Amino acid sequence: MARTRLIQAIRDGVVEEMERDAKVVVYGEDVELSIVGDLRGVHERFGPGRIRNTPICETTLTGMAVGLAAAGYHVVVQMMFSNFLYTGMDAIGNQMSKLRLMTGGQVELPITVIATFGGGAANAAQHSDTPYAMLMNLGGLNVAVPTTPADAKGLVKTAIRSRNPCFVLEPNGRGGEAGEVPDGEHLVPFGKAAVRREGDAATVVAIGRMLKPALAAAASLETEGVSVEVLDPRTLVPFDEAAVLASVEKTGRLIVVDEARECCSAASQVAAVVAEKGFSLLKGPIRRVTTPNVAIPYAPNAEAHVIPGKARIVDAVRGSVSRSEVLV
Amino acid sequence: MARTRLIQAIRDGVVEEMERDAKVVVYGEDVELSIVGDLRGVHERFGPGRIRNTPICETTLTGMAVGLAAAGYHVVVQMMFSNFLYTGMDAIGNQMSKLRLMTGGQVELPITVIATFGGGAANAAQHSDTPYAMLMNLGGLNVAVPTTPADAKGLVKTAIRSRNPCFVLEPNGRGGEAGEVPDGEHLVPFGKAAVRREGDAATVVAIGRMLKPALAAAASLETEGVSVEVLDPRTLVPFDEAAVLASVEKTGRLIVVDEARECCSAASQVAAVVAEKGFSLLKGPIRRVTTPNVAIPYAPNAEAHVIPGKARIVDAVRGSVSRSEVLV
Amino acid sequence: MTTGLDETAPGGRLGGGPTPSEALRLYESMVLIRRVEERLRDDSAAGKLPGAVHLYIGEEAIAAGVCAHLEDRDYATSTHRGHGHFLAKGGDVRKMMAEIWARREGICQGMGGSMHVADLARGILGANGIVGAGLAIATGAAFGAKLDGDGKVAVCFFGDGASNQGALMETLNVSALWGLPVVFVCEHNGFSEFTPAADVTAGRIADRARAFSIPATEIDGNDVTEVWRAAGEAISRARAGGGPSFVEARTYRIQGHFEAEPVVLSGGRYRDPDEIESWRRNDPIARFRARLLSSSVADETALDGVEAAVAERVREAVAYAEAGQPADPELAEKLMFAPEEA
Amino acid sequence: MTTGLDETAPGGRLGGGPTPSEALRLYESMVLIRRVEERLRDDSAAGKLPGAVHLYIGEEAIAAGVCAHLEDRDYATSTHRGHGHFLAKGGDVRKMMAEIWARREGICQGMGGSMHVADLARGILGANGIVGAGLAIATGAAFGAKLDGDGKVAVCFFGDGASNQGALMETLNVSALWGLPVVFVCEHNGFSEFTPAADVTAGRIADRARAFSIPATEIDGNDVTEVWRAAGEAISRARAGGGPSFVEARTYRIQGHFEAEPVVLSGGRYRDPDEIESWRRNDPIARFRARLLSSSVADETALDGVEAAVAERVREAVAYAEAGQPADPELAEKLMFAPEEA
Ligand SMILES: Cc1ncc(C[n+]2csc(CCOP(=O)(O)OP(=O)(O)O)c2C)c(N)n1
Ligand SMILES: Cc1ncc(C[n+]2csc(CCOP(=O)(O)OP(=O)(O)O)c2C)c(N)n1
Ligand SMILES: [Mg+2]
Ligand SMILES: [Mg+2]
Repeated sequence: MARTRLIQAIRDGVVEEMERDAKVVVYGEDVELSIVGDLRGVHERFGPGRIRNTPICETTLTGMAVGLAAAGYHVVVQMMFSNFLYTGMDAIGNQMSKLRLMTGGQVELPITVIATFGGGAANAAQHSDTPYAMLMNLGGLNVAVPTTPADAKGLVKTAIRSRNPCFVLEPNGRGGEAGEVPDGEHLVPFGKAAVRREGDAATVVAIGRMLKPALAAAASLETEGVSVEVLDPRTLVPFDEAAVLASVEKTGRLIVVDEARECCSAASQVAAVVAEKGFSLLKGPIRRVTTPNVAIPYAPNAEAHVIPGKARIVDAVRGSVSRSEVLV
Repeated sequence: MARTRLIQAIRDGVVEEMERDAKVVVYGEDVELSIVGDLRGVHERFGPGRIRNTPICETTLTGMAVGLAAAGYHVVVQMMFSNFLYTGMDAIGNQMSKLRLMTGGQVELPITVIATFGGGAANAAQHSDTPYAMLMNLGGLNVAVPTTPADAKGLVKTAIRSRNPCFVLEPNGRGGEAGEVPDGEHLVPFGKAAVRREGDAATVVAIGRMLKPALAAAASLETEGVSVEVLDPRTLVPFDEAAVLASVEKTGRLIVVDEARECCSAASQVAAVVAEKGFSLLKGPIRRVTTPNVAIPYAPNAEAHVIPGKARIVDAVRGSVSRSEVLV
Repeated sequence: MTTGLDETAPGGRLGGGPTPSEALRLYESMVLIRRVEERLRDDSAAGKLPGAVHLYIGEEAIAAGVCAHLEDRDYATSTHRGHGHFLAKGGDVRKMMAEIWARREGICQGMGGSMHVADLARGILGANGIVGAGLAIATGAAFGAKLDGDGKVAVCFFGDGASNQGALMETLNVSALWGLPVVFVCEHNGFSEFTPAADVTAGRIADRARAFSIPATEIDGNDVTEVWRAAGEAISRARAGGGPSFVEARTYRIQGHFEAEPVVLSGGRYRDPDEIESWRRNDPIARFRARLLSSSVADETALDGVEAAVAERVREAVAYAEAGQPADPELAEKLMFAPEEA
Repeated sequence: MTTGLDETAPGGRLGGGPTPSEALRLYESMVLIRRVEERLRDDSAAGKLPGAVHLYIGEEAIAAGVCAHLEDRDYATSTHRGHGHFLAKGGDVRKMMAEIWARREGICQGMGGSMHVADLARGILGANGIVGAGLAIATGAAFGAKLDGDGKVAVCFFGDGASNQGALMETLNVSALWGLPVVFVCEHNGFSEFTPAADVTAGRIADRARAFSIPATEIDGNDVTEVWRAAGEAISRARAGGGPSFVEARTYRIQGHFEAEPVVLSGGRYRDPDEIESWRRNDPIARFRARLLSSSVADETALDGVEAAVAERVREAVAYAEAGQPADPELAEKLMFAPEEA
């Protein structure tokens, strides 16, 4: 075990996979000096044959990944902020997520796209989006949202070994948080949620950057005698429905916390799945705690107002458990 | 009243608004001869100052709309197939939906984007997407999905008079369907669902191209003694939550039919809203009938298999109403 | 608009061009594409094909002349008008036909159709329904080829309309910077759908490449030997590590944008029938046939033999497609993700 | 890389250039940008500003020289490095400062911040956090100007890095085809973030415009009179219906990419301190001051007077910002949609 920051854990995962497999190639804007930090030192170690700076041209970055992957490489594309996925959206929406089906399964696209997402740093609307819905709705993309350094390393390694396109989204701000990472080979499978805290009065599914306030909310609710189970899905595609349903079976109550905008959010998806497959387990309404349908404002007070925090999560859980067990 | 095809109704709406307001300007690829048909004759009528063909460059088409709107025009952009929205996604995701907030409300962006969506015509994966989720999740965009010629005309006129960006998505195939359109000025407000059929045993919310099979399903269920209420939301943003909740209050059962892929679909959003705000009204699970999380295949039999049709809707309603009223 | 082509070059010169056997293969390649597409044209009109088809009739010299220099290991990206590239690059005509017929036996198991025919084993990275998408895909494949370092190349076919997508400039830049073995082949057929090139394409397309100091040449795309020569030079340069090249080949689309055009246009007109006629007279296959005969590279019997053999292959391909099974309706759900290693 | 600039041009020639009063306004404009940004630099380092700031120090001659020709009704689009464009185009310094301080009194009510300062009433369509986004926005505004037919123009400021976005080629094409009154001003400061231009920018940027037959000129962006002259010519051409122009102005970013750079880089280096030093000696404000003095357009007293007045405005702007109210935390939900007419 070593204490490592999340972005360093990603770097470590990438480096290990580059060492394991000479076909792993990395590119992106400013990856050599690694402005984000998640590839720091990779260029010194592997040189321009394995990692290189590109011009600013996201359309081509995502499109080129498809061709390079079809040519037998595992491509790691660093896209910096998730908002730049819009700029590179053509190949994501029309190629990466579809080409395997369109070719009748002839092609494999082992592509790992890394990008940071979310607000909280006064980066304003064009550098703060949480773009799950767009990716999850495409059908052919895995989406991982690590919340701890250990998971970050394990998920990025799983992504790079995958034969399919995977998005590894780094929660903005959490990149700087440290945690223990197991020594030696450490892989985290896709589609397996982690129970971050056990409880029996309500299930809180907390995605990405929302894990921290959710755990804080759970801790504070504990002092009120409300025992909250906190689940971290770790990957949104594939999604561990069984884990959520099992927890709701125990608690009867579901709160989904998602930094994405409310409309068509991952929270909406989780709620819909449970309203369909776990309806009889529910003792009351499913609550979503999300960002309202707004662009993220610059002013820190306004930003804090729209992005879910501990207080709103506490309120939602309280509202949920205070309802009568009997439905009207 | 005159019988008109849906795409002609859109054309009529555009023409009326262009006549009403000299600031309405139209552009897009092949809009002069109108390959889609929804602008047929507009070029002959108004000439190159009001409508013009552009090069193939979707990034610029959506981006230019922002500048032209900021310069005081109401821009109608024809984007042909919805899949090309991915190609033009940068300005949709980073500008259109955000610029008003970012400028503190200084800017107004009266932009109407028209595109066809959906499958059913063996157009294969890159010409068959149903892209609601991506648009709905951005927060600053209205999304209209007319299902009848009358609504098509009324909604496109409302869109063109709006001071905000609006997407008017034409259901692929339904463009050819005819229906009565009221004579004279005909506007359809945003955010008002239409009850297409009344019933009391289950509520079916059917979006866009799904209205037709939903109505067919309802007709056939009627013969089994199951009375289905069919709601057409008409706009997804804003969404008429009250209408859906009112219907579910009556029926206690909800089935949402959406041609979009399941994950983060509009169906998921509707389900989540009702699982939150209408939970106590529900007598059983909310069911979604959607396209699975796949790219749309070319072969008509495979396409028909993945896109919801009457049979799957009938099954879902039957499953819904056959459940015991008492929750386990 | 001037095309920059030398239309007065003597018709018969094969000197320095393809050898006689290469020339016959070029002829065969063009004729195969033509006969396949004539059949698709008829079957589309007869309502036998489920989806739209975009035909390459009149442009065959480009695919044939370029792909003559390619091996299976080389990559090619194609367009919505992709049958010609698929066939010229060595794709199986039966499997392509079965694909367009939406058969299980199709090269993409019926999942892709006309607009997505691909044969990865032959480096055919696919026809593509997104105009301009092939540019970045080819550039990515060329990057792979460069990293492999074994002389492979990637060719990107794209239209004059596609040349207005910013992706062109982006990929010219990247391939120039990284010295990638990619050849950009612009098939300038004068139209994007119903829009004449002059309305939507400023300047000379090849100049866009020259702005990056990429060697660029403008050629008569209906002269297969000229294509063969220009492509050969560009591809050799790429193989030898000389980086990207640009070839703008002037040609003309004889058919409509797609076979539903007359219906879709419903009387609207965007080009002069005389223009079509004049390009018919400039048919690349007829021109090449005449040249083969006049230069005595082949006689009528030999060429008729090629024609007959091709006709038989096409007949067989259609029979194969007709006799095929419908696509597996449940395949999509199985195919979206490649199975992960345990 | 050669810049194509004539660095040896005599320093003092104002002949044919700005009149003395215009020259003083240019000086004032540059000094205002500089002093504002020095203050932002210090306040950012002191942790007083909530978000990132990207400073324009050393590049002021471009914004000043170009915007001197613009009226409020003309449009300008800007970049993430947008304070200079905002101020030069006539934006209110107090409201900009308040915006960066996230105040309710900010020009965008605190919703946008440094990267999104905009003043629609003055045609400032906004700083923009998406590299290259301004290209299409400016082109759209220019289309509006053309339709209005009253001689308005749009100016698009963008960086050398942005010039690699395909949007550049797309907008060059559209503006050439439609003869739009847009002036593309490429601020070539040698870097995209930490990446030297030579690593990511093939050929000469201005050649990209020349491929569309758009008049293009490469100038010394640290010489405000040269900028003034080139921009004046381009803008007059646009006003007169002569269509788009391209100006590539060579300059240098003295500060880091953004003020957090030293932290983010954590020891990594991408440029030589000597290089920065040499460009400091090429400071556009110092150069222009010297020229004003040597040509007797202004004396020390006059220029010091300008400096003092600017310093006072900046002090006042900071005081205004400091004294401002925090942004309305609930504003976002109210602002997303413009209210519809009844
Ligand atoms: C991104 C995108 N935009 C628009 C279209 C619609 N479309 C299909 S083909 C075509 C014209 C293409 O012209 P060109 O590149 O010259 O190829 P050609 O058809 O002439 O061979 C257009 C606009 C598309 N398929 N993809
Ligand atoms: C679409 C997009 N890609 C990447 C970025 C990250 N980014 C911000 S500034 C910058 C460099 C821009 O370089 P240039 O255009 O030369 O402007 P300069 O900073 O030198 O003024 C990059 C890559 C971005 N903001 N937007
Ligand atoms: Mg063409
Ligand atoms: Mg720069």
